Amino acid sequence: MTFQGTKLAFASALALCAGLGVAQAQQTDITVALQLEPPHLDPTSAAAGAIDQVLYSNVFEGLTRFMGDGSVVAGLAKSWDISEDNLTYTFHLQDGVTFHDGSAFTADDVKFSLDRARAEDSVNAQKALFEDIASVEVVDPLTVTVTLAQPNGSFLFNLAWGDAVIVAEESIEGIKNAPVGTGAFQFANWVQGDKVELTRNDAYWGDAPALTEVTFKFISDPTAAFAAMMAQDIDAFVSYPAPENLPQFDADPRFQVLRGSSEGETILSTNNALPPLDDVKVRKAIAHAIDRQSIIDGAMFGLGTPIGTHFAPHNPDYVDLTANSAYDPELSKQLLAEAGLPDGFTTTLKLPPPSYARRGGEIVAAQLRAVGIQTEITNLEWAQWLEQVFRGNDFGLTIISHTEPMDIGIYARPDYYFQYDNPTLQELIETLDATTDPAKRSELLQQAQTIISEDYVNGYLFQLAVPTVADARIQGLWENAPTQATDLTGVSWAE
Amino acid sequence: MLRYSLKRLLSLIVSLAIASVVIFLVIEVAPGDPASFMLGINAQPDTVAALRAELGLDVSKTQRYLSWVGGMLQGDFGTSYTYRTPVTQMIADRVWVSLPLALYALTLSTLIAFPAGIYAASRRGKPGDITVMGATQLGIAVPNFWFAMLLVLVFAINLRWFSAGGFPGWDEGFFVALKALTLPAIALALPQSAILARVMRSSLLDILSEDFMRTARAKGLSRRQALWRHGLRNALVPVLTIMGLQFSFLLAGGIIIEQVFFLPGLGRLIFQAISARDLIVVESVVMLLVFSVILVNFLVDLAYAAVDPRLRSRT
Amino acid sequence: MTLLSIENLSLSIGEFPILKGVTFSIAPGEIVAVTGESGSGKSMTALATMQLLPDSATTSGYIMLSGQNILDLSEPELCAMRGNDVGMVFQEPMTALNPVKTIGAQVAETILVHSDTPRDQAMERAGEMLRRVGLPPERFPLSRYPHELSGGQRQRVVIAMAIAQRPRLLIADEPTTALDVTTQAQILDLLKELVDEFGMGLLMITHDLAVVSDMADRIVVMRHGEIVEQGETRQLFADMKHPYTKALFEASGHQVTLPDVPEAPEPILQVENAVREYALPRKGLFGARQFHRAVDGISFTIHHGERVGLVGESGCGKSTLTRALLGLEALQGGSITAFGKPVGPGTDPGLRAGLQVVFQDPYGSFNPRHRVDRIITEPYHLISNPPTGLERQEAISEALIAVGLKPSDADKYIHEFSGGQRQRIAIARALIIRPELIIFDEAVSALDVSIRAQILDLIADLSESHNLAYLFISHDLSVVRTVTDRVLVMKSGEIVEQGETEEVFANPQHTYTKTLIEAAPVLPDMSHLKEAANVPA
Amino acid sequence: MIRSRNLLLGGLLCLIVVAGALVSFLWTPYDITVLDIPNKLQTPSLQHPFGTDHFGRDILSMIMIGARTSLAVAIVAVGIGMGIGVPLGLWAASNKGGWIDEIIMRGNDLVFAFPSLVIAILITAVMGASALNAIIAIGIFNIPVFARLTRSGALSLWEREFILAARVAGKSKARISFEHILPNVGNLLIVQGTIQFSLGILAEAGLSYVGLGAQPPIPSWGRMLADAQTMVSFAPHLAMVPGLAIITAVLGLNLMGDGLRDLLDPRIRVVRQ
Repeated sequence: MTFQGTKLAFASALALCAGLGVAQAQQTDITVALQLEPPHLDPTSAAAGAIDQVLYSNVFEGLTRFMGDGSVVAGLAKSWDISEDNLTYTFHLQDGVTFHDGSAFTADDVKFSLDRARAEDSVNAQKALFEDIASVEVVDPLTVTVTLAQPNGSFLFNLAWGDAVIVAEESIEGIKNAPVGTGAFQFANWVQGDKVELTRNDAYWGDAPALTEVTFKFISDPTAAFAAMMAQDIDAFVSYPAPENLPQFDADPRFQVLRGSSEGETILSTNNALPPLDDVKVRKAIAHAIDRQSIIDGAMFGLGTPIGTHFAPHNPDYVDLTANSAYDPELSKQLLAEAGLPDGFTTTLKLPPPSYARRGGEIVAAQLRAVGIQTEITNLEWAQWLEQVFRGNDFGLTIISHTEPMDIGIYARPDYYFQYDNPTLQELIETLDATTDPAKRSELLQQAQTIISEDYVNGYLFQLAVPTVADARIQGLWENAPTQATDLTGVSWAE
Repeated sequence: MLRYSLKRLLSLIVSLAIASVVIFLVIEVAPGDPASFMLGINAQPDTVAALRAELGLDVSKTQRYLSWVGGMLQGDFGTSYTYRTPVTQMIADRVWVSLPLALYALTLSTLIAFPAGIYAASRRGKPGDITVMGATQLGIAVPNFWFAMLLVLVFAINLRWFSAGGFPGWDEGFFVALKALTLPAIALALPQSAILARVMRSSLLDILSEDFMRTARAKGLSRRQALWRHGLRNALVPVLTIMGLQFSFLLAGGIIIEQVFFLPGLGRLIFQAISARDLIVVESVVMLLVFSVILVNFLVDLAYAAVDPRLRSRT
Repeated sequence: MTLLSIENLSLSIGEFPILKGVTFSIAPGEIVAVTGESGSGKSMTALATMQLLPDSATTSGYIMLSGQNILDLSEPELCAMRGNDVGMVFQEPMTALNPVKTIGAQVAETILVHSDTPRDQAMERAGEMLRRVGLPPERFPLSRYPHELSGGQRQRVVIAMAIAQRPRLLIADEPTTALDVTTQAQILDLLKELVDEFGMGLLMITHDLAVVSDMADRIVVMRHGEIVEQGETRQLFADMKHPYTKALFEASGHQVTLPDVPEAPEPILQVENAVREYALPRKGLFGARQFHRAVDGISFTIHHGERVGLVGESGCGKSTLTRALLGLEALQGGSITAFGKPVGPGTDPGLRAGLQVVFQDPYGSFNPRHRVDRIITEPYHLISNPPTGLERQEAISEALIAVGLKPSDADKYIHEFSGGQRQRIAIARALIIRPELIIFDEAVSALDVSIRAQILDLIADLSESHNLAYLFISHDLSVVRTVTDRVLVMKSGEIVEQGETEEVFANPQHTYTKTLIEAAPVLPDMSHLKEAANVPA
Repeated sequence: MIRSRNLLLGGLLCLIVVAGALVSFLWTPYDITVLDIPNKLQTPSLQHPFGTDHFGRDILSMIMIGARTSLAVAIVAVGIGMGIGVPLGLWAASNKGGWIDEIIMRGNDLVFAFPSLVIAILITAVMGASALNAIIAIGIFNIPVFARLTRSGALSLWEREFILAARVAGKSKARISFEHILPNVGNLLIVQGTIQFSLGILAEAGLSYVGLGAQPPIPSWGRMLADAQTMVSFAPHLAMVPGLAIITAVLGLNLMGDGLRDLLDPRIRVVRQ
């Protein structure tokens, strides 16, 4: 046994003793670390996933909600009726729900929240979710009807998003710093730059959570994350930032590592309007030049599932199309030659901050270089990336993980930053949006996946994994991340 | 003295005014829009426009500059675009980490540097001097973030004497908070103390060759007495200058160290604010840092006067 | 009974021998002057007596103080001796005091180091000592800082520090060299009084024979670390045995022979009512700006071939006047006309070609990175068509030969020359464009007496061979007296007296001139001395 | 003795770094543009004396090419500082007390008052992260250093009589500044130059460490450290090697600066005479 091993074993023994000490009084507090701090605490007016990471389901709830497996279930709406024409939804609300400030939750709050989100001057980052709503009517305090302008097969799914949570008009003013929701935990304190503290909401309408006190700590630096975890300053780290450290946690009995899947399709986004990338042969050449497995190994230390299209592999409708873009540099060179570029070409590769992009970018660049495609790498901050790549379309290639669930619809938007304009697909997505029959939807989704895969719109790399490192005694944490959330309502310490 | 102070004060104000313009211009040309950043990739243009209006970003730059400066004059730095809290309060919170850290590091560095510098100067050219000087050369050459990494590796991960970072807040008790600042302070202090020790030594050596040191010895003071009674105070002026510079550096330069130890200080605030294009926070924090540098220089000048009577009578 | 007896003292620093077998002694109440030129080892002798030598110094021989060999003492014993048994006064009063401590504290420190006197009593005694040296606490509170005092006053503080413990021996290392003549006279008087009063022995180090001639009981003459001659002052002056002593004496009072002034000369430099002011920092915030008139309505004329002296003490405005004459600074009033054209910063520098300057510092006057040929041809910049090629070479050689150097020196760097040679190069630089007027700004003040004598001879020779006029600016009256025809006496920016040199010196009219002449130390008249010495013999 | 020892040791360390950088133009043990992911994170061995990084690249080769980046950034940044700062300092000194002097010195103070790292971050925020922008950011902060140093050195020279002599010879202030002042502050500048050079290397490392310096695939010591950061607990050599490389270069330059100062400082030379 090595010295290091001895020391660790000794430390775990200590930890064990400590654990015995508190065993009498069941531990009910938890410190969860997250990589990013929310900019403010209003999930309905910013895109920052960090806000949902802290508040979704813990503090704020919507009419419907996601579960850990990705399914959508009832939330504040206990049940609902959908009209024949799929245009009118009547929601029956949970009775006896109060906001943390003591005010009652009623249909008025639902109307206020939805109207606010879709209003002219709304600053809701996902305003498109509410696009189809024609009107929201309060029937009685516990009933509300929502009328759609056109059928929307994913309306209930849309309402489960963090951007669609119910807020109260009385407390909207201070929501950014003192959020008031209906959830199982209520906001207690926020030390900016450090942590957010929540306490149990004893008046919670649903099942009381096991935890009484929750602290979210924000640790952006991976080294610090590792050190804090190892020193057990924190009990869990959701979406642990450095996959390279996971084997060390695996080997340490004090910890458990959950390797969940996220909704994040990590893709080599390609500017389909920029020559020579507008040539499908060139894009196909790029696709074949890339060795997904070595990207997953090199950038993510093995963590991640290869994908061949823009769809989450854990979704039942997923089609495995990785074979379309199998690693084949010779074919790649041949395709380039066919496209009239036997000597390759030069393009830009603009990388946002996450390590999957920065590291993956270096590997992609090396792999593309091997077939003659030169890339100029530029590392960008998010704000610059949004400005240059996303809004400015000033890029050749970029690497980004699209974390929004079920977002294949973006391929039907010709103005979307990868500028893919295919009327066939656009029509297909339109049909899909209006379809509510699950079987039909599944078929359409599979068709869409195949179309974009065979058009090589982007280079499809891997589904982003969400590793969660936690104290071995913690149970009930979400393994997967169907949405960005750290739902602690079902979390508890084992005996 | 009064005139001197007033003149310094005037140049301080002019500097600040120019600095505010420079800061505003530099930051405003930075590409990237705070509203788009906040709303992410699915946001629609009208939503972004609505947010811009809400944030007050839709008025002219001159107007924004004037309201920023006007607010600052009344102690109001405005409201953060992303955090939506008063910048004044955000800064106040962060200052309580950065300022103690800077002071802690400066104290450590002084505690190391003064004895080392004095020791080396009093043993000029002897093995003790050479050893100390060699050590300071090494100290200067070590990048503080690398040193910080090693400290974390050894003291937090392996030995677990300190937590790897974070800041529990002063509410948790003075020593708890101080302990959390210890590794960062050491990482910051090491290169600073090496520089300070060298300045101390060379300043002392300069003084030691002054005529009045010989006078002191002729009075019957021993080397040591002459050094302590006559040398130190005179050697202090260049040392004070460096300490002033170092303090400013520590206040702002802790950025990387604050990153490594995830301390919620000014440095991290500015990093976050820049990446979120929270322009008003960036502008205000940079302004504050510039102000602190200018203020520290002003105070150092006053401290000179306390040390050196020749400057006191300068009108 | 001797107080201090130095026997066969040898000293070297590193490998360089500094002192070789120095032997002399001092009795209580006796004043012994050690004199010699730079490098003679006189200051090292003083420092050796204090044992304040560089670490690399090694000594042999004996320094017996009241029968105890100082060289055998341990460092703590030496500390107990310094300041208590032996006090020391240094050359530079401006830097010899700690700028950040009050004068009272610095004087009291001597007392505190050597006795258990309570602080307040020590301060009281410090006050007494300062009163004794002429700084009564009523006018000069103990809380003053050194920078608030003049040079002479600071030197008094240094003396008070040195004598606070009433040491048996006082060492004064060039105590008046940095001071003006009038101040020098006062300090010398003070030292003499103190020796009488306390019965101390005084070891006085000086390069100026005149200073010690009427003060020292005995004189020790040193050269290259060795004593060449020593003896009772009158005896020594009356009967100098060693040629070096004789040379030194001669050089100290060196007289040059000036050619006659040409008759009916035309003026080449005219200064009329020149005024030069400097703004002082404002006193109050809104107070009117105060001005210091460094040059206050000065008028004089220099004619072709005329040798004019300008004397005055430091701060009288000499340097400011020089800069104005050279056209480097503008006047606030009056005019300067050279060769019929106005002089000022805005005027064509070519007009200045006829007017050159030689500065004081032989070490600071040259760019150390340039060769001699480049240095001395710099004034060619003033003229539109300077000689080139061979012609230029010849001009350089000519100038170098004229000042007594070799043409081959043109290729050397300045650090290869001694101080005297450098001053010759400075003159060569002034001469190269054949000016009619040269300003010598304290041009011999930094030189040893023997070198000074040579340069003065050179100046006299050049004035004849090149038909030069010059303005000789100096604080040293004896030098001005010998190299000038006419003299201007300057005080506080004004010319208080001017006239034929001999006339002014022999029969000064202004009280300031009288004070200056009285204060200036003079060498004893050789013939008188010989008589006096021979009488008892 | 001590002097030559500093210079010798410093020179030797610098030589190692410079040699590494120069050799890398012709030859490196491995091609670092080729990733060898199956062989990642190898500990030092005969094949890879410093091991391999997280992409399986040879660390020795990375360090050699990284030296190029460090040296290039630092040299150019110091060049900018000298090229602008020295003339400014000369100009200010030749107008001592005048409004030009005042403006230049206040401008210097102002630049000094800005926290350098923050400005570097801002510059890269405005213009994007790249080696060039790192150079500009570091260079800007070298300007006041050289301006001040030049001015203070020049001011004392302006008091010297040989400058007076040159003025009497009718030379303009600008001409005197370049003919007489500049060569005589040269020693000061050389010494300060080596110090700033070493600070430039540290600054480049710091900027690259936070991702604002040289961009991949150009290797940089600072970025190697940043990349190594999360792996330091199981592959410490990844952090040790670039860290030691930085220390070697900075230490070498500082020692050389010290040695040069002792060698060139006129005060010491006077003492030796």
